[in-house]
Amino acid sequence: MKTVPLCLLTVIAESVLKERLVHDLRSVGARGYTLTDAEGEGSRQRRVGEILGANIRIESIVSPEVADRLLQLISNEYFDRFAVIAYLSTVSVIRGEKYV
Amino acid sequence: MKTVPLCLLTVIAESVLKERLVHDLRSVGARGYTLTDAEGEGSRQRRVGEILGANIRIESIVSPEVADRLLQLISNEYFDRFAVIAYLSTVSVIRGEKYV
Amino acid sequence: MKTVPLCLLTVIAESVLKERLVHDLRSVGARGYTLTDAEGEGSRQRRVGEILGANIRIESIVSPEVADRLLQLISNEYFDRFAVIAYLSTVSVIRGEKYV
Amino acid sequence: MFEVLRINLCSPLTLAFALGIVARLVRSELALPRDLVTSLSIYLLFALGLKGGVELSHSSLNQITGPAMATLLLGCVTPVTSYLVLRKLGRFGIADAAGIAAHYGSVSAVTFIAALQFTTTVGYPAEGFMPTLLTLLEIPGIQVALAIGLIQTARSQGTTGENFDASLRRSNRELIHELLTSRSMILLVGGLVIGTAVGETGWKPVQPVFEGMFKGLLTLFLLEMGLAAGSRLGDLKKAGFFLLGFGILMPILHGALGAWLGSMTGLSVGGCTVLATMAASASYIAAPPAVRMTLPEANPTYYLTAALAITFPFNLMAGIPIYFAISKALCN
Amino acid sequence: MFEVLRINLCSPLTLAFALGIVARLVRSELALPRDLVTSLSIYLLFALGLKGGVELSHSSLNQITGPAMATLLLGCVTPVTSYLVLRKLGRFGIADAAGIAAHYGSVSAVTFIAALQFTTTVGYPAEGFMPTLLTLLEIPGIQVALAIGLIQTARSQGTTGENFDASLRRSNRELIHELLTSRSMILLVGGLVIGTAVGETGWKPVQPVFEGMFKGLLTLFLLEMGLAAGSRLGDLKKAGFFLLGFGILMPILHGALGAWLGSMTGLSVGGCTVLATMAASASYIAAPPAVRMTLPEANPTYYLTAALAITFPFNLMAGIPIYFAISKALCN
Amino acid sequence: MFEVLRINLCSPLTLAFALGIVARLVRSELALPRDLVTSLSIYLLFALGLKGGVELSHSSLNQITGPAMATLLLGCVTPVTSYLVLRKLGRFGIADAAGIAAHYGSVSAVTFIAALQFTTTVGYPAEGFMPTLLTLLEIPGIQVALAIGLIQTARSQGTTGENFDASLRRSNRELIHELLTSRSMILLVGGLVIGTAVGETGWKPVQPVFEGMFKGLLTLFLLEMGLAAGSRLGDLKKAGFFLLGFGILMPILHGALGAWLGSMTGLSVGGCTVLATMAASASYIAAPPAVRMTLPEANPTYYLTAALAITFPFNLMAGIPIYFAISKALCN
Ligand SMILES: Nc1ncnc2c1ncn2[C@@H]1O[C@H](COP(=O)(O)O)[C@@H](O)[C@H]1O
Ligand SMILES: Nc1ncnc2c1ncn2[C@@H]1O[C@H](COP(=O)(O)O)[C@@H](O)[C@H]1O
Ligand SMILES: Nc1ncnc2c1ncn2[C@@H]1O[C@H](COP(=O)(O)O)[C@@H](O)[C@H]1O
Ligand code: NA
Ligand code: NA
Ligand code: NA
Repeated sequence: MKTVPLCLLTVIAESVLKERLVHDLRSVGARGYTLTDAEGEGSRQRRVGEILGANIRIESIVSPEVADRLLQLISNEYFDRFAVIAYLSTVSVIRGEKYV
Repeated sequence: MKTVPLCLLTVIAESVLKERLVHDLRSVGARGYTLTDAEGEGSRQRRVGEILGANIRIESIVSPEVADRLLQLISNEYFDRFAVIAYLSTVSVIRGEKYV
Repeated sequence: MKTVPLCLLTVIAESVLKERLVHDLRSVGARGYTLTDAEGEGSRQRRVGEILGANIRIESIVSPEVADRLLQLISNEYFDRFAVIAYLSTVSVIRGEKYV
Repeated sequence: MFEVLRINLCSPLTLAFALGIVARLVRSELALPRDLVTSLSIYLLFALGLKGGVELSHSSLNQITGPAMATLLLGCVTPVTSYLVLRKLGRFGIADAAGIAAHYGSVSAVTFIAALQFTTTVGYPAEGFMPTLLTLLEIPGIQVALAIGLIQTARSQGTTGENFDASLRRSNRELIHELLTSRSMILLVGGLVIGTAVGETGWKPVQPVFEGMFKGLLTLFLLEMGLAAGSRLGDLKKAGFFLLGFGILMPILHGALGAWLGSMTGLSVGGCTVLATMAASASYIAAPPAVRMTLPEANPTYYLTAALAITFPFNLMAGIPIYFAISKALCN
Repeated sequence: MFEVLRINLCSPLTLAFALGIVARLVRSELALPRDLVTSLSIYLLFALGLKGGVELSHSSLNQITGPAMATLLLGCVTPVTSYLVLRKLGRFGIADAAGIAAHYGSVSAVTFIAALQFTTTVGYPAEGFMPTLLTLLEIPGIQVALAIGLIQTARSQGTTGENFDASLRRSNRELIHELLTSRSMILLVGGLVIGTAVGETGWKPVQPVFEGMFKGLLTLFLLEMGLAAGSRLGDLKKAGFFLLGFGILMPILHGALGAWLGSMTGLSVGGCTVLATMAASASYIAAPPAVRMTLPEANPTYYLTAALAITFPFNLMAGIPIYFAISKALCN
Repeated sequence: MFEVLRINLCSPLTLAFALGIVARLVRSELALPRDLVTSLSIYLLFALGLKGGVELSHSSLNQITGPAMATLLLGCVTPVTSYLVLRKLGRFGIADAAGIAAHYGSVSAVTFIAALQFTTTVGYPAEGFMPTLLTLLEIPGIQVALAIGLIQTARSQGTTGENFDASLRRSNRELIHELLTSRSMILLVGGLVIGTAVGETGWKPVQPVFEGMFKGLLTLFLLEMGLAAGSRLGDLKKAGFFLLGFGILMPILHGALGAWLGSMTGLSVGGCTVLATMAASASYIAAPPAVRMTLPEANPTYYLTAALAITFPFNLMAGIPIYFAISKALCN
């Protein structure tokens, strides 16, 4: 089938950030997102997670521009002070107009 | 290690579709799948999900042909009437023959 | 934003292997991982999972060398005797130095 | 009557439901874990079945036959009346009308339980075999409404004939299997059978859990129902005035019909009240997934909002006392 | 006194907590499912509220006013004393000091419950309206400490003036909303209101769940608390000696203050003990996420370890009897 | 005897198990949330320990020594007999035989509980210290079987000598740690210790949860066991006739041995029955993951099907009354 390439942005973050991240996604123009519960360890040690619930994993299919804005925002607002990672990959979707 | 490229098809759908999608996967030739619980929002508004449980996220590693058949099937049967998205990416696997 | 390409290794395995796989990841040099609960079916039939809990899905962003070492280790130690699959894809991250 | 309303409104059940709504209105983060909700509903259905089974062991088949017929009749009539009203008066499309009708043709177990509690509190306990009737009413209403929906859709699209018949029959077989083996049927019927088999002696040791804890856990479940209904309140506007009226008046009509059929077949005042409540209530556990799968064109906002945010609270707060008043009038 | 300590140490509650710690020390895989933990804490808070509400219906507003004032005063004083001690004596940074102070200004519901149980066991039951005081103390302490933290941070960075004021007020509004509509507030306050409304008659049928099961389920919850505290033990070293002393001495100070204010406002020995325990306890449910969001620079290791691995077990095992002794002395 | 069988078959426990199987046979979607199942098993084990501990506080060390020795002996003998029968008569491979033997050498807590309930119902309550014996039997059997498996595998592959010894010892140390700190051990032993420490006074307030709710929650757990067993029924064919016979006859043999050892060491009829049941039962909680990790070559279909779909229902329905009859004969 005819597919279009788009960006898949994945954010893994401590779960207190859930509402804020969803809000940020919307604010920079993402049209949807999918969220799963996760746990994990990173370079920073065990965190507030224990009592507050662990990590969340947010995926959003967006245009390259939106992806860039999101990465920018996340790296400015969260990277220093919160347990957050984010990465991009390329995926092929049908109905490309749904996501931009 | 020697790896082969294959398609990773990800489907995110409202959870009532679970049995049907798994059945469809098998019917077009997928040899396996992995399923996680998820929640999310998309372009269509809040859905039946609330009481029935939220979304599911199905991943299946398949050959390009099977991927194409699946996308076709999903786009014919589900896209209009159900909350479903699907996307493809390329992954490298060992033991490529396991998946085709 | 400036991003660097790295490997995203995904391992899906029966959940008894959780501690061992996390240990293996660390031992070959992964700097972090993210874990979600999953279920699934593959080429081998229904397994010990039923009572013991189902599958886990581990993701780790690593350098190509570490990815290779991990694939090697997993294919030597687990592929024959346990329900495990593993695959690689390429992702773009910011702060590349965090992961290597 | 006012005393009766007061009793009903001032019970922990109703107030827990209200608390859930309030929590949503003030946008609280309160949420019951999904597994807790599932566990509670498994517990409630199984306990209901067990208890009903133990009491069923004291009933004679004789007593039940009449009310059982009445129940099955209600299961055929209520979806049709609902469908017609929605189509003719409400101007809903085929799928939406059939989808909503499937909900009102079936029954809400929690409303049923609330009616059982209510009749006991006001001193008119219902017959012991009521849970048996619940299992009889759960399925046919959904069936009938969905069949109407499928047939009408096919007719309107001109796809009739053998092919359609076959596909209808096939999807119907699947649906019936799904409904008969659904969680609530297995737990209710299974509980009934086990309860009948073990009788009072076998019931004793499990009574602290399946009877003692019942009202308390039901209170928690109603908190969750309140949360779910509360998050549907915003959709009331989308549902429109017609659905609001439908969600209140249709239950009263069905309730009166149920009370009348109950009194005809010899049920006590309590029994009539509970049967009326069953007829009046709308399913929001069994019906939604069945409708979603079978009639995906039907808009969930309509049927979920009507069943959960209009009819359920109405029955809980005012409906049950009304059906009680009707039943009392009819039985004297 | 020793008898009292023994009673306290040999209760299933304390021992379940100890079992949790031991399980972590021997690196057991034992873990309570997260949903079970959430469910237990929902149950405990709601039951606490309901029970308190039922008893509140016997109290007069008159009796409550004094203790309520005392409680609010504690909510303003304890975060300030904590902050000052941490800054001046402990040489902590602004964010860390304010973050820890927010925990000690608020209150731990489980410690509160343990104190209620304790006073009943030793024959000095507290007043029925104590859960009302709990809801009064939960929020202001967090508020005050976070405000101090934000203001001091701004001052130290030279960002004062209108802009800062506006942003402080905005984030404060959000925070207050979040705290007022938090799970524990809704359940506690909701339970209180429902309990008061339904009174003894409405309480009866749900009593087996909300009273009968209380201590048993609390035991399970303390097992989980022990597991959580146990996995924090390794962080004690990182927290340092100062925090260890702070986590034991500050509660005694706050406890004495609470007992004194309680006795001034006419509380019984049991009531004084419980108020003292509230003042002495540190929150580990409401405070952590609020601090994490508002002062992300504060190191969670400090505040979680202090609240959970030092002050909580101290209060549970020795603190409550101490506050009881102080209260007894003050009330005679 | 028939009366005894009837009592056993008509209990809510057995029937809930049957309901689970039926639900799977009709391909129902019924499933208990995983967290509920985990929570129930945590509850059952902890309650079992607590109750046992309280009763242990009335027992003298004297009484226990003999039965404890008998239990440890059973832990060494039953895996060996199982292994030999499977290898010599069943022609199973080393790994499969050792894997299955590990299950039959250990013990099933739910079967144990069912036996306790049964003996109480028929008027021959077992000694209070039986849960202590349960903890003694849980581990050694798994150990012995896995050691046999590892040693035999090594021998058959010619890898003996120092290297192998070291690696065997290392993996054994890990395994023992894992088993000793496993969830069930911590909860059982922890419960026993707490129960003994708090005695009757401390037990009172938590009794409604840990005793009152026991049978009801056990009923729910057996529903889940039925679901799990039901989904294994399809594997019976793959397991083959030999395993079917093994899963019924081996327990009778081990049960007789257990009853005899029990009567030799002075246990009452009830105590003998319970010890026999322990010997006869096959673990399906502790053993499967240990076997999966240590002998991954063993086919899970064999050991899970045998333990869960053959031996467990056999013991539940017919085994326990048989062991009771044997015990009664031996003790007179
Ligand atoms: N290399 C990695 N691969 C996958 N996930 C990671 C990695 N590093 C960190 N994470 C995830 O990101 C979260 C925050 O990481 P950190 O900020 O390093 O503590 C962790 O809890 C992990 O879930
Ligand atoms: N842009 C997106 N990125 C990630 N997930 C999405 C996106 N859009 C939709 N989804 C997921 O797909 C589901 C159905 O979307 P929709 O059909 O638009 O309601 C949502 O609940 C989300 O979980
Ligand atoms: N083709 C596939 N695509 C996605 N996941 C798979 C696939 N094959 C196997 N899996 C996952 O890997 C697990 C083990 O597979 P197997 O070893 O084939 O039994 C399964 O339970 C699935 O979760
Ligand atoms: Na109805
Ligand atoms: Na405090
Ligand atoms: Na055994």
